[in-house]
Amino acid sequence: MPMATDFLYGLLPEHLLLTLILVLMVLEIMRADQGLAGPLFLLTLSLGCGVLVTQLSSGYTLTLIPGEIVIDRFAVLAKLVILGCGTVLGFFSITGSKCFKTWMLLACSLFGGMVIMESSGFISLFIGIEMLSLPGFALMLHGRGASIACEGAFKYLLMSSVATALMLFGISLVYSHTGTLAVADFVAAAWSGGAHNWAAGALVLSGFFIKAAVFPFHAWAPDAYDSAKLPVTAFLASVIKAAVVLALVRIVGNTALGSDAALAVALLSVGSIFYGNVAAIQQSTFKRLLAYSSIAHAGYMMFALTDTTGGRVESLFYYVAVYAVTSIIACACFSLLCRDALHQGDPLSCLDGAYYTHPVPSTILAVTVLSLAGIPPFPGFLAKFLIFKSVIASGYLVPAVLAFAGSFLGVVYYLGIVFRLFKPTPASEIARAALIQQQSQNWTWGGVVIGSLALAIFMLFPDLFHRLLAVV
Amino acid sequence: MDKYQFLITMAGVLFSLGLLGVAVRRNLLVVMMCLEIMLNAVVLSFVTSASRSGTLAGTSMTFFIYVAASCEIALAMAIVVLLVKRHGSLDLDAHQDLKG
Amino acid sequence: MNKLTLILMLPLLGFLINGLLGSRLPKAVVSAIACGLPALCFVLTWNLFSGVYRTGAPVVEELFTWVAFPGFKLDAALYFDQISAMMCLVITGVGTLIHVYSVGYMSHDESFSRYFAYLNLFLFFMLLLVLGKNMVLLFAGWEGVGIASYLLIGFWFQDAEKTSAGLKAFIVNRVGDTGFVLAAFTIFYFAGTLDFQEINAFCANGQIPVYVLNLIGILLLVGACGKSAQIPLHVWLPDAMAGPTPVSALIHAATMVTAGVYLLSRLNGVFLHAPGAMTVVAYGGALTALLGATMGLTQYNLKKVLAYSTMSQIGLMFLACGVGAFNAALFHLFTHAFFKACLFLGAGAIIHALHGEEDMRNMGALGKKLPVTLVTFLIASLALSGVPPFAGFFSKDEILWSAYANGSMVLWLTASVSSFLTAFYMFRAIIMTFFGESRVPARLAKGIHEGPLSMSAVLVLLAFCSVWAGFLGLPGALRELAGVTAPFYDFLAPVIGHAQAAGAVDHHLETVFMGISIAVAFAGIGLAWVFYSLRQEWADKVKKSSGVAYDLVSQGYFFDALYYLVVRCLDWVSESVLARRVEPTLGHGVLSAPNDGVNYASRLFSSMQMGNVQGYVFYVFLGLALVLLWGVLHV
Amino acid sequence: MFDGAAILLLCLIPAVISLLVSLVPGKDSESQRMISLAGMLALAAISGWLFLSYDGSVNASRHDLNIAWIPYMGVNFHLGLDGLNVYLVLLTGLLFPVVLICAWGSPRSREKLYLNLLLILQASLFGTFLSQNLMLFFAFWELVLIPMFVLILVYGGEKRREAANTFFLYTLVGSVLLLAAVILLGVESLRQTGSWSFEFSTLYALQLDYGVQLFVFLSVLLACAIKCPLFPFHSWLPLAYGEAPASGTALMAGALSKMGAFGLLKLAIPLAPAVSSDAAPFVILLAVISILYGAVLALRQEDFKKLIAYSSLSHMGYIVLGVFSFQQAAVHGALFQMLSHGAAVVGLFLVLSLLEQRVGASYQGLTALSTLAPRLAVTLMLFILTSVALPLTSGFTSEFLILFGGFQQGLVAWQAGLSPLTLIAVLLASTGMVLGAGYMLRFARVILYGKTGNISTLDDLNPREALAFLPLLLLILWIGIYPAPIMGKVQGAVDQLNAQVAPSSLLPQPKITNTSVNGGANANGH
Repeated sequence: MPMATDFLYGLLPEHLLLTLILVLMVLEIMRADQGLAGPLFLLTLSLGCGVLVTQLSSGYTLTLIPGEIVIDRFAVLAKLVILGCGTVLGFFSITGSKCFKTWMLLACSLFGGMVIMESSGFISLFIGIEMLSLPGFALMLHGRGASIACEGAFKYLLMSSVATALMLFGISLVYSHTGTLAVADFVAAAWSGGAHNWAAGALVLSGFFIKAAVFPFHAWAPDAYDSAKLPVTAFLASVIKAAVVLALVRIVGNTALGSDAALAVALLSVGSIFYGNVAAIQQSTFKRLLAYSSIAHAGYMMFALTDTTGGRVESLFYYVAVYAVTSIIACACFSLLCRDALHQGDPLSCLDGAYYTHPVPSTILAVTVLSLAGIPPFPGFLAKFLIFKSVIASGYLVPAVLAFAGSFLGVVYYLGIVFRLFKPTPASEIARAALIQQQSQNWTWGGVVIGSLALAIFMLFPDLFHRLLAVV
Repeated sequence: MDKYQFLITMAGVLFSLGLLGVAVRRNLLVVMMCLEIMLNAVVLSFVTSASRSGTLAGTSMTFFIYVAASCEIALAMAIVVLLVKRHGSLDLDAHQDLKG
Repeated sequence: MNKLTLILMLPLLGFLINGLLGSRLPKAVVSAIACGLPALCFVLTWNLFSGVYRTGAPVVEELFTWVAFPGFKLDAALYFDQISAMMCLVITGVGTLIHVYSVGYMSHDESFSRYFAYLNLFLFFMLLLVLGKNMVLLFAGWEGVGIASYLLIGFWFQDAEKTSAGLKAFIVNRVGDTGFVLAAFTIFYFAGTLDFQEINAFCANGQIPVYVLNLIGILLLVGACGKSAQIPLHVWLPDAMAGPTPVSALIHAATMVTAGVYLLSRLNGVFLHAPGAMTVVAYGGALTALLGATMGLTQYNLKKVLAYSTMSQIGLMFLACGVGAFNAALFHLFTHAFFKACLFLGAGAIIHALHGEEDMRNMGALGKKLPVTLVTFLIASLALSGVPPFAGFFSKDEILWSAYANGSMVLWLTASVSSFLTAFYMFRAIIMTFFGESRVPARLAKGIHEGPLSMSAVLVLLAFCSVWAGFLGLPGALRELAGVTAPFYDFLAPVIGHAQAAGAVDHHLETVFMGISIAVAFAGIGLAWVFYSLRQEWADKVKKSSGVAYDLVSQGYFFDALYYLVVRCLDWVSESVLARRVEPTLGHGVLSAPNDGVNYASRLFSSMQMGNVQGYVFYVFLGLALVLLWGVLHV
Repeated sequence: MFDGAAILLLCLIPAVISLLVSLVPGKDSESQRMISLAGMLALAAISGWLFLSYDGSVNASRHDLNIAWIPYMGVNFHLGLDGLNVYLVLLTGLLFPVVLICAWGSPRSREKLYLNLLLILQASLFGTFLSQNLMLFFAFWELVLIPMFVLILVYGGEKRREAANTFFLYTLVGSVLLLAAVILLGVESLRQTGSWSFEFSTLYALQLDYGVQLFVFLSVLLACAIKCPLFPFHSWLPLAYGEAPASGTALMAGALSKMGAFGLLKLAIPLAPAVSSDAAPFVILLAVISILYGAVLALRQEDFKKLIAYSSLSHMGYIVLGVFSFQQAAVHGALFQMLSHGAAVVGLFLVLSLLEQRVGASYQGLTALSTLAPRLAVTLMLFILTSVALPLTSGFTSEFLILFGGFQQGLVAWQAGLSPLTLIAVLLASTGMVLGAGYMLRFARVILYGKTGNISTLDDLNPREALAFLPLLLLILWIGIYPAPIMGKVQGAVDQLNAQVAPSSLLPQPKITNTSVNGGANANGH
């Protein structure tokens, strides 16, 4: 029976976030200097990360609320990933948003993400997911007035509500059989065959597919990504995506799907990869391109569901972490390269010839997009490799080859970005672009540096998560 | 068929109706209502299953669902207001600026 | 330092010195190096030769292993037996003389040192060719002389004509070389070795089926044809006259073009067991002899006349090889080297005197102005025409005789006709050049004089050689008559299986044939005298009357046109088919077409994003329906 | 670990140097060049030392670096020197300083980027050739594309965007299947040994059934045929070679193209021996088609760069022909051809680049080089003669051995009643000798000879450039004149290769040959 101290220590990161939110509220009421918010946020998150690292290193595991909240290695590690992404994102967001509310919403969302990771029952999972996504809509709207943003937010909200409904209905179907809301029982039942269970599994999965933007459940993503500000887009692409996928992992774990279910998922993934990558080729704005590429990446991640060799969790962990960090860095570098375009829909054209004025961020951006494209030896490639080795080992050679073909198509538009970076530009253009450094960028730089370090670690130790999850 | 199955089926029908409504109705508010219908269908099936299996989990789930739903609607209404401010219309077809 | 290696290395040294820093050295030093080293070679060769002459044992020098892997080992080894000895003597001897001559001839040329560098390079490769112990080494020399001749033909590279002539020579030779290489491959497959001695020995023990030997023989013949300008690969030789005249003397008369004969006699072991190939060689040679002679008839360019005569003479040598009289072939090679070199150098002297004029229609009556040239040229021509007691007579007569004795009447007839024609066009040339009234244009007329001493001396020496050389190999009949031996044949006997037929020792018959050939020679000379000195109008009459035949001959039987056609075809394929059709199609097929397809699909896909959120929900609806349907179907 | 020190240096030096170069202030391009040149010379020295000190009798060396990367997947950072890559390491080490020196005089903005790209390229090439782990090999294989892509994109001609795009995407297509094959092999090792492994040593030992072999072979063949390139997969070549900057073209033709041939030797044959031996005649046919196709196309090329590009297509065909003859001589020849063609084609392209530096784009119309710049002309002529395969140059040694071996193999196959395809192919290939002489000497005639055209003055080869060409020429002559000791270095690898190929293809030599080979050996004794 867990003690109060366990509730204190086990959920310490959550408590920290909660206090952060309260403090921010108080500060706002006191009309304190808005500048405080960001650093405070970063401080808290880094503290939370520290706590999680200690828990991880000490191998701390505990069942807090039987059937609902359990703190196992997965939970700790996943929370670390979420908080880590949050930190990097925080660095990136500071220059953009000088307002307490933003940080509160961000903190709430992260809180929800963490709750998901430690939930072993559907009640907490459901609460977590809602807490994760609702602040998201608010973030998209915040400070934009009656702009295009509210259309994107509305579409996103509608779709994700539908997703929630589908998910809940699926859960209720299983619940009507088993009479329990424990995740483990759901998995045991849902893959056990029978039309009823199939329907339940399908409903839950499609709920997740909507939230993770898998073709054909993807349609909200481009509009939502496009209409939000760049930091928010980064938030959607990194934290939300990571949390949703990890939630799915939390549910299905390493248990193998039935072969027909797996095949269906494989087909959806291939479709997603092709759709995302092909559609992205036409895009002219960075955020839309990111959206379509995120659709494709959702496809790669879902491919892991076909895995029958039990390597799913670690490979997805690696993929999610790499993808989230990479896309944050990509957005940050983009904002560094064309800040003036921040409010004009971020056309890709503002990257033209950027290398010649800002070589370092351009190089980093080039590396990140090549990593997203899955060019060796960058972590993006290793992530794909870790997923597809188990896909092929599970006997899905043909879908894998199709997926590779699709990812080849993806290279086309990622390469387009590199093209723009090196595009020869007239001297006057370059001079104009060189002036764009009025506002200080140090925080963003910090985010880029930390993120790049993380990527370097991922690249040097691709078996990181394997090790961390393996330790008992 | 016993009442439980009937109620579950009923929930299914309600749910499908709600989804259909979300897909076809033009008016923003009506779409929101259809969304609520879907969630209510879910709640119905939860309560039914709970009373059949005699467990509390389903029942407690409904409360959380209502909380979440209300938050959602609160947000949604705010957005609807903004949308109306933007294009002065409740018709969904008016809000198609994002595409491609 | 081993002597053979030294012989090989000295010219290379000369090439390196003159090639690398010749431009900085004074001409005297350059010419000293260029002539001195070959001379030294000649001395060394003579020294070795005397050794071989006494003992009869070949000299072998292993340099190093060229290539080795399990089951295969190829040494870079030099081999100096009787044949190589003879060849080396000719190469270094005549080579040295021609170097000396060149000093005078090229004295006014600005790239003096480059010329001698190339010449020494040629000597190096030529010696490698005749000293190589195996086919690969020979091939190295074989290709090397090819490139040297390429460089020397195109020596005056500002002139597009000359460079293209060099190009032509190399390409045509390459065709032959391919044949040679394939022959070598086939030989190795069956004999498992590329060493000449082993090959000859191996073919003797008859483990190889005859048809294979014939095939090998033919392939070798192709190689020899390329190098020795035999039909149908002869087309490069006339053009090769574009090079400086001493080059024509050395490469395209005395040494390189005879490499084919060397090859055949070197591998006589193969040919003696390949009757089919032998016949082809014999008739091919006869044909070349005849056609070459006829083509010589109509030329007005002095050097080209000589070129065609070289062709036909080598044809005779091939004929001899074909009938198994390798030693006769080599003997003719030996004598031919002297008088043909003498002729070319004489021609060189004339051209030198006329500041580069080569057309005989612009000559005439030069005899008085160039007495030495006249005399030496006359001697050499007599030798070539086969007039006793000059060298050419003995060697050629031997060939004619064995053509009849071990060959057939046809061969003998062809050979005789060709030697008749030879006599005719040689004296046509002499008369047009040295006698009659002068047709020299005024701009060239003044100051026509003999070249410097270095040139005249060489002419005299060569003329002298072309007188006495013949006595080294008197025909059997005369030997018996005079009771002397033929040192040349005796020297070569151990290495050449002379397939002398039984009836071949009929000396009376041989004497008769000898008489006939002498008569033929004089007839040719006489006819030339009539046509070009006494009754010149007859010549024109004949020319007019023989319309088509004349064109055929003067156009070299349209071989050039044929090859030109082939080349044009290749170019057409390259340009109009591959470059204009295939490449763009391939390029479009794999590059543009997919690109367009992807772009189209991309537009299509992003248009699916129609902007209406209910459409999005509808997608979800569809997707869900599909998934559930899938479930219904599979579960 | 210490044994790997030299190899570790090969990877570290480029990284360190590029770091240093990046630290030097941007304007000071001279010292940036000096630094990177020093680094490249050091690399050249190391690779030369590795080459000379390598003992070929056993197909492995003490130079072996093995660091775990993804241990549980059997993916290691494993680099090692062996008979297959010892030539190519030398080539890679040799070419870069030469290229850099020849690019010295060329006016260039953004020197830093240029030097960094060269260094990255060299490092990744070393990695590709040295890697003893399939995943690592694949990673480097792809990594090579990136610096070359940027090199073309930034420094190329006016159609550089198209060229870079084509080069990158086209060569990447090959990898789509290759990656699948790589993973499939890992899966096979999991299935057979119970643990993931991508170590070549492990994969070579696997017993792959025919279907898997077929998949692996086809995917590797596709990837390599594009890299080499072979006939119909060469469409990217004229564009890329034509548009890339001179140094880029030289490296593409000299080093990158060898990756294709190397891939065939390293992956296709050892991993799919049965299929390789069955498919050999058809691959050889492809090779011969590219030999003739490239040669005939080169006959009428006015653009010098494209001419050499097509000639390179033709020469790469010889390499593949040799590799798939499975005959000692031919494989030796193919390995030599890698070096020989590498040196020769780089020389040709660099001479062209020097001309371009001197007279700009109008060098295409240049004539009478022998009059204008004799030393330059002589250098060019030597490289031309090498690619004409003149005896005493490396070109002859390699092409002779290739045709020799191919012919023997073809005859054996034909006599054994198998398909005469190989024999016919080799006979066709031998006509390449004539065509090769044709286009190369035509090229020589156009550029070297004739009367001086509109360009009347040209500065001749300066000592620095002459020094740069020297090692290439020395290599060419060494292989041409005294190849035996060099062959010794790869003997082990060649034996292993022949052992790996299924016995069906290693037909017994006819008895005659064996006996008389011994005879030959004895005869060499006296």
